[in-house]
Amino acid sequence: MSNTYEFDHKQDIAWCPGCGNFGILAALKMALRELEKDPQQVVLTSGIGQAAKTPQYLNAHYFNGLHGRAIPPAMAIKASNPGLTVIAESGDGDTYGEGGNHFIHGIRRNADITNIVHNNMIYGLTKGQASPTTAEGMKTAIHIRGTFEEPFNPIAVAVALDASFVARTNIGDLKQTKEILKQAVMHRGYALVDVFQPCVVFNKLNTYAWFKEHTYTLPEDYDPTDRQAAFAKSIEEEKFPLGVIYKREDKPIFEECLGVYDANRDPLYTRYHNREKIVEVLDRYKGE
Amino acid sequence: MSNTYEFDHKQDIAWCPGCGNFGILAALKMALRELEKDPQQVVLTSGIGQAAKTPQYLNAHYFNGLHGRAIPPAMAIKASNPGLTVIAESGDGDTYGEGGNHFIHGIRRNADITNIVHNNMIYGLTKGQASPTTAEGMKTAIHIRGTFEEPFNPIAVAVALDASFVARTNIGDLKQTKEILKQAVMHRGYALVDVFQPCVVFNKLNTYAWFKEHTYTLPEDYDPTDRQAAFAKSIEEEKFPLGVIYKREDKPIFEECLGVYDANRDPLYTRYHNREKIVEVLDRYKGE
Amino acid sequence: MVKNKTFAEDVSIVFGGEAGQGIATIEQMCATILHKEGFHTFSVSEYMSRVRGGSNSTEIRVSNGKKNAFVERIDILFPLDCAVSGHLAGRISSDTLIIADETQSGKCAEAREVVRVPFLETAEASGGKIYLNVVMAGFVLALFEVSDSAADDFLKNKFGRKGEEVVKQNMEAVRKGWALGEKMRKEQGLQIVLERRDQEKSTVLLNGEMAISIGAVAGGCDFIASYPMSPSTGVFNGIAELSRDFDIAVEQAEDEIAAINMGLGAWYAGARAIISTSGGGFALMAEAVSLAGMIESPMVLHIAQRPGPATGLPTQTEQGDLNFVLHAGHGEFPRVILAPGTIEDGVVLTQRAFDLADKFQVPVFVLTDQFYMDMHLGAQSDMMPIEKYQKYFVETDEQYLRYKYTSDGLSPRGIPGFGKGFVCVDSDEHEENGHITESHETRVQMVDKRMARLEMIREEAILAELVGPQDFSTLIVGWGSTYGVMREAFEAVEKPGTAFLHIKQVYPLGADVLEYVGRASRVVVVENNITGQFADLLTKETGRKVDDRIVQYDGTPFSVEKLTEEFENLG
Amino acid sequence: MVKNKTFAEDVSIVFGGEAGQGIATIEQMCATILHKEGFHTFSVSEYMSRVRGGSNSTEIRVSNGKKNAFVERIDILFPLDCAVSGHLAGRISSDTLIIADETQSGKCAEAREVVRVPFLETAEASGGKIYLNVVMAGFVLALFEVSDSAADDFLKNKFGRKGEEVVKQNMEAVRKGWALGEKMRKEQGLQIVLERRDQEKSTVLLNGEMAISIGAVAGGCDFIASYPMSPSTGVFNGIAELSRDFDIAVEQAEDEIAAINMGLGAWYAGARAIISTSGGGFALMAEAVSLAGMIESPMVLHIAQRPGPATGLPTQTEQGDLNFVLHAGHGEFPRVILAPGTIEDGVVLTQRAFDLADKFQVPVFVLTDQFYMDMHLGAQSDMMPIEKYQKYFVETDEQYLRYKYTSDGLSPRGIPGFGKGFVCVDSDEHEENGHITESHETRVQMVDKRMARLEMIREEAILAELVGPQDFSTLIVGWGSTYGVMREAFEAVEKPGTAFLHIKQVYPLGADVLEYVGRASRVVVVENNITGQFADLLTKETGRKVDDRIVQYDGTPFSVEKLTEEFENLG
Ligand SMILES: Cc1ncc(C[n+]2csc(CCOP(=O)(O)OP(=O)(O)O)c2C)c(N)n1
Ligand SMILES: Cc1ncc(C[n+]2csc(CCOP(=O)(O)OP(=O)(O)O)c2C)c(N)n1
Ligand code: SF4
Ligand code: SF4
Ligand SMILES: [Mg+2]
Ligand SMILES: [Mg+2]
Repeated sequence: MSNTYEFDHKQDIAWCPGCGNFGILAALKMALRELEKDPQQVVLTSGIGQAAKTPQYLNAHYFNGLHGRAIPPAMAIKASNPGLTVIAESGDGDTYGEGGNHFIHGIRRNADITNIVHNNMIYGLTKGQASPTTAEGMKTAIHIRGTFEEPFNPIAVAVALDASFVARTNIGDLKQTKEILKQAVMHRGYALVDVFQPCVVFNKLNTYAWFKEHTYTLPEDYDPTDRQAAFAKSIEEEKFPLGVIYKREDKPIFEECLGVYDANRDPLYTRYHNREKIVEVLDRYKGE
Repeated sequence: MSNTYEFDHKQDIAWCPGCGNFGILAALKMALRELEKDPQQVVLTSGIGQAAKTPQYLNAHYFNGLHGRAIPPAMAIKASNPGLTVIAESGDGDTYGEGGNHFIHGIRRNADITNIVHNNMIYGLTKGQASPTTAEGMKTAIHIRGTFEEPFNPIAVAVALDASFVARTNIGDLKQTKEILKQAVMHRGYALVDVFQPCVVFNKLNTYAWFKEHTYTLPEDYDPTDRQAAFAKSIEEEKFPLGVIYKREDKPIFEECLGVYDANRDPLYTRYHNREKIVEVLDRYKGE
Repeated sequence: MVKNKTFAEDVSIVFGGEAGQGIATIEQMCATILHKEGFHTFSVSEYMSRVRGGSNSTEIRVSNGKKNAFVERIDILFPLDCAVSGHLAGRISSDTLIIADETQSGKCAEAREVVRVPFLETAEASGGKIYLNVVMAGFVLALFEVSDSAADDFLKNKFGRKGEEVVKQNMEAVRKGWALGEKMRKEQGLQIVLERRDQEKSTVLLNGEMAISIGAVAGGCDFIASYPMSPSTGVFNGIAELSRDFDIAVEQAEDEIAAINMGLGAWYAGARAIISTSGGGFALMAEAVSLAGMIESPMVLHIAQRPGPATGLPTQTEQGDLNFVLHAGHGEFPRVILAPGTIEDGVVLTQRAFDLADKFQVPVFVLTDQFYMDMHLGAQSDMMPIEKYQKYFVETDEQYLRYKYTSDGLSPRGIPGFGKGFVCVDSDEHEENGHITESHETRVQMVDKRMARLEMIREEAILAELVGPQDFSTLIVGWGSTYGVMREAFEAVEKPGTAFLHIKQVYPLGADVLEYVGRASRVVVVENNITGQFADLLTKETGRKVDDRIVQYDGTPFSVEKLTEEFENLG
Repeated sequence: MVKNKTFAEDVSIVFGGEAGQGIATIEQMCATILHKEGFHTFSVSEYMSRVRGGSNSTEIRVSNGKKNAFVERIDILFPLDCAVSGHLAGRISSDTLIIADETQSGKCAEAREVVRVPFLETAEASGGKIYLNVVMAGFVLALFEVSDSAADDFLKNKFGRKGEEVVKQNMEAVRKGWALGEKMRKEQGLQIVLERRDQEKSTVLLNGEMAISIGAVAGGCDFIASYPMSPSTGVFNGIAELSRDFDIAVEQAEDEIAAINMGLGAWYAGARAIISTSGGGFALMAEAVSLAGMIESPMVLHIAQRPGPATGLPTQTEQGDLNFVLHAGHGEFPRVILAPGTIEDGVVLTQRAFDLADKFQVPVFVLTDQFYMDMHLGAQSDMMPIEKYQKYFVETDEQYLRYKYTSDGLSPRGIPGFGKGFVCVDSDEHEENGHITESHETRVQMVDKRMARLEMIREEAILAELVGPQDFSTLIVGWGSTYGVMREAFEAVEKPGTAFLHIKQVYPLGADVLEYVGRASRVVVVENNITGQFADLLTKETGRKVDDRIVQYDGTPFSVEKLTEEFENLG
């Protein structure tokens, strides 16, 4: 019972019927269960949006913070207690729009966290504005002439930043999503999983059918360690490849580089600075 | 005299003797002069830092704003008056650190501006902290164990975002820098020029000699329109390629997509909304 | 069974249901048509932060006496799904008439007698469940004795884009609902006999969102960069919509920081920019507000408040950000805060915001809230004249200095490319020419120059509106969106020697306010927050202590009942 | 020629020169060694926002009477480059002794007689121009009759990393400079005869930066994420330096938004985090401050003020951000603002900040400024006890509710992974279990719960420090970094019936402050900004109007002379 991730009580879920978020929630719970992760050691962080409500719907710890700011607390939590499994989970707008700077610098920092992005190519919670990943030409209440920008390509950017784990899945394939989430959580270092997620209310273009039609699974023999090949995959446009697109195992990991875990791996909350040592430091500044 | 970009009075310059910024200033003035750009039609925007002081040292219009925020006002200025030549100029910390989100989304927006980044791989003005482009392992007062992150690769990110013009130069080669700046200013769309610039006080690693040794000029027959090749170039590590690394001519341009210049190209400041039309709009909401 | 129920003065009709059931359409439809028919109509909705499910409601209030406020009281409740939430349930009294679908069951039905009408069946017969909302709207229209074709134009407008078939089906559904209503009116004597007046028709029915949007355009707004955030998005939408008719550059920024820095760039280049956001988004703009202060840039910011801190209650209402807006940004510099109460205020003050910003080169805030954004109300055209606006920038000459010391204290604002001078603005402390300085003498002169504008603005302050006798002893003061409810409660209570003062320019306060509070023997401040932020400001600005504070901070707007009671209790 | 000049009470020695000439080293060296020798030493520097060139200066003040403040007066000026800037030039009087290099010329020499010493020649002889600063420091030490080897330890410490040769050359240079000083002392009778006391040696010589840094560590700080910004970077550096000796995670964030959101994450996970920034950087943190308010997270923020708005004067001083810090963040929630005046305050209040933050689960600000950051001063160890700190988080059980309503009003703070419960924090309004809610009842309860802590904090308020008679009629009030200068001026003026009150907990104000101002017949507030921000706050908090405001906003700290004059003028 302890690792069910289910609540004892009935939890009201604020998503629309048919929303792709349900699948992601299910896949995540399954992945964590199959990895036998103790929920008591799992922390989810999120921003604000429909996707960002996910942590509220599974029984684990969470830090549901500000729009666009899921990544910085996630990295700090990991740095403060590396024994925790930390997952930052938010929407495309949250992660790539408002939170874009943390996305790129979070990749560089490479804390051992998993970053799940519900990519519905729209701002769901605020009722259908374009997100960075919205298809060119989509009309919205604000983009009355349609968007004109090339959609943000998180996979290509992550590869360009030499991220340590870059994957994409389609929630239309729940099992694959679950498998890749498992790999991402197991991966040591920052792991991006961009999940294609239909928003059945506000995105009439990128539907379940559309995602199915516009994706394919990378072949078994695809080598995710080849950065150049990964870049080629990341800029394919007709159909988006699914799977682990790029991977590097050898990058320094944020929390390991802080120095505080060189001598022991106890979380910071268990430690106290030595009083005498502080007095000693003060004494260094004495005149005598 | 009108396009000299020189002041009548003696201008105190706050840079250190020998700083690479002097070269960039000179190259920019030369480029603008050779392009016969009327200074009265040139606006520079910048953030805060040593590099960001540049606009104060040449005789043109400027908007010297906030740290990290050179790009948004530049794009808005261009959108408000497309007849102006707009250049956003700042440091590596300013553009890729504090301003990272505007960098990535500015590329997508693709206003017809030039973005010059003085890349000294350090925070100069604040006295020598690591910037996103600082080499791995550099020790600073804050990074007492040395930085551990892989340096931010602006060229690779720009290529990943399919930027319309991506170039890198080394101010050790003033003439080449000037030539590329000219191309960047002439280019229609967002143009990034990342200029290697020695900070002679705080960066003892990336000196004039180091930059010379660690760069080479792209061959004449290099094709900057091949994105895949550009990516390969952008991740070379032994020596950094100099020149125009990537280029796309056909992307929609921000200010052209706003609709306000469809009928005429007059700057917004010349226009007034029609009073009667506003009354008409109000009347639509009448009950009668 | 209803049996002869008549509403002859004022009726409050509430629809409750889930997000996605089309309550907003009912509201829009009923309000628009009743207004067209000459009824005095006020409406406002409250909704949850979700796209489907949950429980939302809308109140449509029609009256003879220009009641422009939210009442707790529900005269007729139409539960669309009968899962009436705690909040709505609490508003149901023994006088509430509940009219629900026959097949529904649920809490609302348990407690009280419910009049059953085959809404769902009728909707299904009209083409499906999705017609439930228009069926119900048709039903309501019949109660007002409006013809069954009264909705036709509205439906054509609303659904025209979806094709003729859709319009036709909607018309049918309305007619069917109308017939049900007509039947109830006739057979059960449910009567709403309110006045229809031609002058109502001549008013302009707007919600707060459109009032601000139109006000902005009337103020010359030709640039908006914003980032979506409830409840401010409506103004972003509104201006985007107006950009079909007017030359306005509309850009959805990557974040709020970009939005306001774009706005400042636009003003610098001679455009007239506005930013629309809410508290949390505005929190990201504080640094750039300070920049506007330093570079003496005009800036117009619309802030639609919602209950905080942090994400708080995204779709509810509060006046909790006044202190923050007043002090946002490091360092010291003047600013202006305007807060509309009526729809007319929204148009007039936003228009004025552009003028003040441009003339005095300061950031000007239009401070609203969710309640104001979402209320629909008729406004009188003659109370919101659309004036030709003035652009204050100058053509520069060769000697141009952006921060010139002048006798009137304002440095003429040049823009790049217009004239022969260079326009240099700098976020550092600067000399007259805009170049960076670290001189202490210049510092003092520039601080003095920047600050001096506050008193100039104060002298031109927009007057507060006094309702009631001039020779009051008790003064009840409010600001912003509470206008309607305060006025109604004030008039209901009829306390002699009491007046109601509505502040429209919240900061800096004008001499009139100083004078009013100076001669009051008792000052009562009403506001929608916990600490009494405006009360504190009033004391700071006028030196007058506030005797009583009436506050509310549960996320809802004040109701007429609550304020009436509070006013009664003032003794 | 000097001819018998003796300083027997107090001497103010100023070095002026370009950035990059090593003035900071002179200051550090003289202050450290004079302090070691038992002299009461105070020093502070002012510098421009550039790395080379410009004109900087440092004042080293040595006194018998514990003078801990900046004086305009310069007794002895050492111009390193003789391009003494306007500001410094204005401080030169006919009493100022100017001692400059023989070969230099420039303004300072034109106006006044200058004593010439072959500093440069001596530096060149010691290995080059870069030794100029230590040569001069050696010269000064001789004037104090300190031995020529007194600097050896300091030099070993300072230059040890650069190799023995460098240390040796520096020692030589000091000795040569010392010899020049000794010569002047003996031959020209330039004497500084100040008291040396053992108890001075037992004090701890720190600047504000290190006081805050050490205070943080004493408060249990084990996490800092910040983004560099003058004048706050010193604390970031200081804590990074201390991380050599203590387990502290140090991270330079990509921006200020990341920094504070990391800080909140760290506290959530049980670490004790601080953020160090200045006004402009803090402006980017306002949204997350509001988040701290909502999720009831502890947070410690050090804000070093500099003159704004915007970039302003990056390396100068002001107390202009109080209002902003007080109100930053949308919505309503409690916070605490502490402002150290002395070095002891810096250590004690920062330590306390962690305790308050943790205990009451609120953001706590330590508000300093450039002047405070850069002043060096001896502090008494017994006035800054290092206490074992308490961590207030609890082990959770299965029923754990993060926002539980409790009788004492505080919900015990759990952390993930410690205990059996789940720790759920939410930026939306939430239920006791941390889950999102839109209930109006919960809203009110949660607002009340959050706000109630303000009064609890007030009850434990850190006492203000009263200097002077208890039975005052005039009360001169100051806060933060003005302590030293206010105290010196206050004591100089010796007005009967006047007392000086130094506020250390700026918000919320304690009952003691209320009591003090309540019985003053005249209240004067002194602060380093234009509008009198603390004066306004005092009125708001105590209801007492402020009679006089003494303000300064030119980017410089108050001088003893200026305040003495102002106090005299109070009549
Ligand atoms: C600072 C700030 N700006 C804006 C918002 C409003 N907001 C909430 S969610 C959201 C966008 C959500 O889009 P996305 O992240 O793609 O999530 P989705 O709802 O599509 O799952 C926005 C703009 C906010 N809460 N905070
Ligand atoms: C919001 C904000 N944060 C921090 C600073 C302090 N600051 C000024 S310049 C700078 C870094 C400059 O680095 P870079 O952009 O590389 O320019 P450089 O000085 O190296 O040319 C920083 C951190 C600031 N002015 N504003
Ligand atoms: S609006 Fe879209 S993303 Fe949000 S819950 Fe509904 S379907 Fe899902
Ligand atoms: S600090 Fe470095 S970047 Fe700045 S002016 Fe000096 S040499 Fe140039
Ligand atoms: Mg989305
Ligand atoms: Mg740099």
